[in-house]
Amino acid sequence: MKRMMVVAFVVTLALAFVFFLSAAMLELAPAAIDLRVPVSAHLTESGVSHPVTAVLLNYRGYDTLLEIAVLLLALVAILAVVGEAPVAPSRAAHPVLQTLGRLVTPLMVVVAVYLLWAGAFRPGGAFQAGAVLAAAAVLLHLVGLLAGWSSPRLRLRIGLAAGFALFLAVAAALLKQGSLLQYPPDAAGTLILLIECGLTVSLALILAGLFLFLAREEGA
Amino acid sequence: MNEPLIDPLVWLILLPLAWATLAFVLGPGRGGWLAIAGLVAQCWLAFNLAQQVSAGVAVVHAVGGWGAPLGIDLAVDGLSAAMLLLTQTVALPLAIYARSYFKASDPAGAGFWPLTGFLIAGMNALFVSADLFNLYVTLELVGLAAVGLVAAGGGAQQVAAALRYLFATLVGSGAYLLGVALIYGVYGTVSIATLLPLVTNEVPRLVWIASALIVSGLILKTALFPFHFWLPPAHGGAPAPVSALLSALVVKASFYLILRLWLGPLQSVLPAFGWLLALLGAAAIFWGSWQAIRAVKLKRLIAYSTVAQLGYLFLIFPLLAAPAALQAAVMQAFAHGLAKAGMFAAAGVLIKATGQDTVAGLAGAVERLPVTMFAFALSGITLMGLPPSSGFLAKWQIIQAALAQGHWIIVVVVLAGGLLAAVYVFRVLRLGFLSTPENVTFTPVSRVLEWSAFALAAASVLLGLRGVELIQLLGART
Amino acid sequence: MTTGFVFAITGGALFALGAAGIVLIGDLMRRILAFNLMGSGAFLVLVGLAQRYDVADPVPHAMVLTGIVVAVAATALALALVRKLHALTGEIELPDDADE
Amino acid sequence: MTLAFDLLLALSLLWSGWRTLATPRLDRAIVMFITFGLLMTLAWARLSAPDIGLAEAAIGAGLTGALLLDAYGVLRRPRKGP
Repeated sequence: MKRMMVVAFVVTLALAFVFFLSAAMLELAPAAIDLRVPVSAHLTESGVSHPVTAVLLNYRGYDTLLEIAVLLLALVAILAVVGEAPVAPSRAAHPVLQTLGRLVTPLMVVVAVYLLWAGAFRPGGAFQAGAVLAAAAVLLHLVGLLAGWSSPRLRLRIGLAAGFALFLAVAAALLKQGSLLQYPPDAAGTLILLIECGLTVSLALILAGLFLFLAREEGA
Repeated sequence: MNEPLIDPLVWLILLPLAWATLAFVLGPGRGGWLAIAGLVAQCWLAFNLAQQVSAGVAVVHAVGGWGAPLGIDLAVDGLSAAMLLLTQTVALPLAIYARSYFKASDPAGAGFWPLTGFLIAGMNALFVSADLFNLYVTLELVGLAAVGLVAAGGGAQQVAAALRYLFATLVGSGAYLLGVALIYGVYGTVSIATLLPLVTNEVPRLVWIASALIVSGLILKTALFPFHFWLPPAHGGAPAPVSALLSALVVKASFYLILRLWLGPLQSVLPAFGWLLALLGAAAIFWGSWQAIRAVKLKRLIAYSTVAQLGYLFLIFPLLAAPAALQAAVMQAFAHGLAKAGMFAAAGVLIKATGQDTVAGLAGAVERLPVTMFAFALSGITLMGLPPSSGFLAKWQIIQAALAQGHWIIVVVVLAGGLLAAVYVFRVLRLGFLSTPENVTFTPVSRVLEWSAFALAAASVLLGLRGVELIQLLGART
Repeated sequence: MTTGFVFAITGGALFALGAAGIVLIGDLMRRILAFNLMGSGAFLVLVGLAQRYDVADPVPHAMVLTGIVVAVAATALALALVRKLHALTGEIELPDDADE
Repeated sequence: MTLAFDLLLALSLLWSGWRTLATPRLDRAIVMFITFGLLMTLAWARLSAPDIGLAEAAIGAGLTGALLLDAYGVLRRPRKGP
């Protein structure tokens, strides 16, 4: 009975919220500020020609820096939570699936490299590329060609942290230009590509790690 | 204007990020000295920054050189300088404490240094950010790091507490994010400085909804009654250095953000919620104190005391017309931050020594661990608000502001809260003075632990004598 | 009604659905799903409302990309905690919180 | 015409979101959630946000879906031993 009342209360609240929110949205006047104007006005100085990449890695690159910190931090937290545990024996899948995995993986690597390169002037970039690489690793794990990871050794830890460390170092070095992450316009394209390459490797390792560090035997 | 390469504002964010990453690369449980060295430098930076702000220098840093609204601005005024100062000065003794608290192979300490580094970087970034969406990212940085610290290496109770905390913090930042999305929709910007002239007295209804979402998200993260449900298990169940960090600093971060928006871009909207927040604050004082009086476990008692002490922070909202109210809020944040860090640190010593986390198990503690019990008592003095402690100064200023505006009801709440705090503090101290039962043995505990707890507790009392500097810093709002 | 409005309103509804789910459902896996619905709802509002006159705005696009990465980080951490809780207690609901 | 498509997509999003929470079996709920992610990709395409669409497909539906299914596989098994 009490439970029913709680459910009814929450549902009513949610419906009322949606109603008022929608009504308030529909009566809205145009926004006072249109950021599309400065975004395209400074595009030539940003080092890339795709506006979203310009916002992501140049205008609001600081958000992205902190966001990579969040990702790395989540991985550290997961490692601290699961602790030491034996690695699950990788379950060998059907040979056909394994062959398929062997064939698809190089293709996914090619797609990732393309996405990374394309990010400068059209949709794509480090995140998508890293995610595709991570998906390849997950696929290899699922068909039994890649074992789950146990607690990371030094080399893997360096790989996981390298992209973020590189980004941080570039951000700090650019203080010389006058402020954090202030790219000199003529070198911006190169620096952004450098950061994106580092991020792709580390993002792939971190995203794959979110999966592979968890994919081990429970209990013990 | 600062020489950009040594701008303290930027390095307060970069430095903890750097030592957190290095500590992760070094491996589980390593990096303690690195963190302490980093925090020493950060303390110096924070003092340096506070001096600049006191001298009336406007400290703004346009990340990427673009400037708002295209880029993200970082800005420091007296309020944020004070919060930065509090964070670094509480974190440094706690880092020294934690280094001897966690044994080399302790699974609870495995991720402590990198997680703490990210936590402090997130808080520092939050205190200086002048961009609503960037603030969302810093909120997530702080929230996830705090959850990781609660869960690390723990048993079922701790993991359950961490999950409860995680959902609370995610719902909180989700509501905040939706609020920011609505603000962006209405004004086309998320920069605080750009929003300031745009949000006038006549705002669209959507801004009201956005403000309500932002404030509810943030009070959920600050654990204001009745959204405090996640705090006692998380703060009471975590290892002592983590409890201290969370209770002293993390909950203040989201409170700071409410205050920042209240005094800044949402100043024409938020004051409508003033008495509601004060009412919840008063309820928090009574409910938290009552639960602390009844608590069986020592760290539960201290965690419920945090619920109560956070209530004072919200009493100031209807009074913000007077400058004393802002001073009271910051003084209370300092008083509670130092005192609660000292108290949880002392509790960690007592638990290590007695091998149990119950209030009843403290019998004889005064005889065996006089320094630690003295630290506990000093923290207690600040929480009760006795002179000359900083807690007294904070409560005195709330009372002054309330009387000046004729709100005597707030005075009653403050005085009653002080009495209730005395009940739960003396409950612990009285047991400590009993003689040790025959069958109980005390394990010897490192001096570093005892004295770092003492330093924090003593600082909370002594700050009361140097409150003027802090008030001057706040007065320097530009 | 423009595409932007349609999806902004849908986003508001998804946010409410997810929030209600987190409050009402005890099963931790469902709560994680509900949290993701809530996040997707907020992202739709962010992009949809900014584009209510159907002109693409790259700034919220970049913000949502940031948000998606943060959401997957939070989801992975939540799943790790649920799996740890299950390994320790065999439960996938939160036990009552007791002070003993 | 496009409005009709948008409305249909919006309703599908809400329906799949609702089924994700309400369907009794967890494995179906996760599959429903992945469907939701793919529908979100369509919505991003309609909002002329191909970058988000790519990220949503790879991270939102793909990686999150894999994480959820993997967790389901573990949680379904009863715990071994005390």
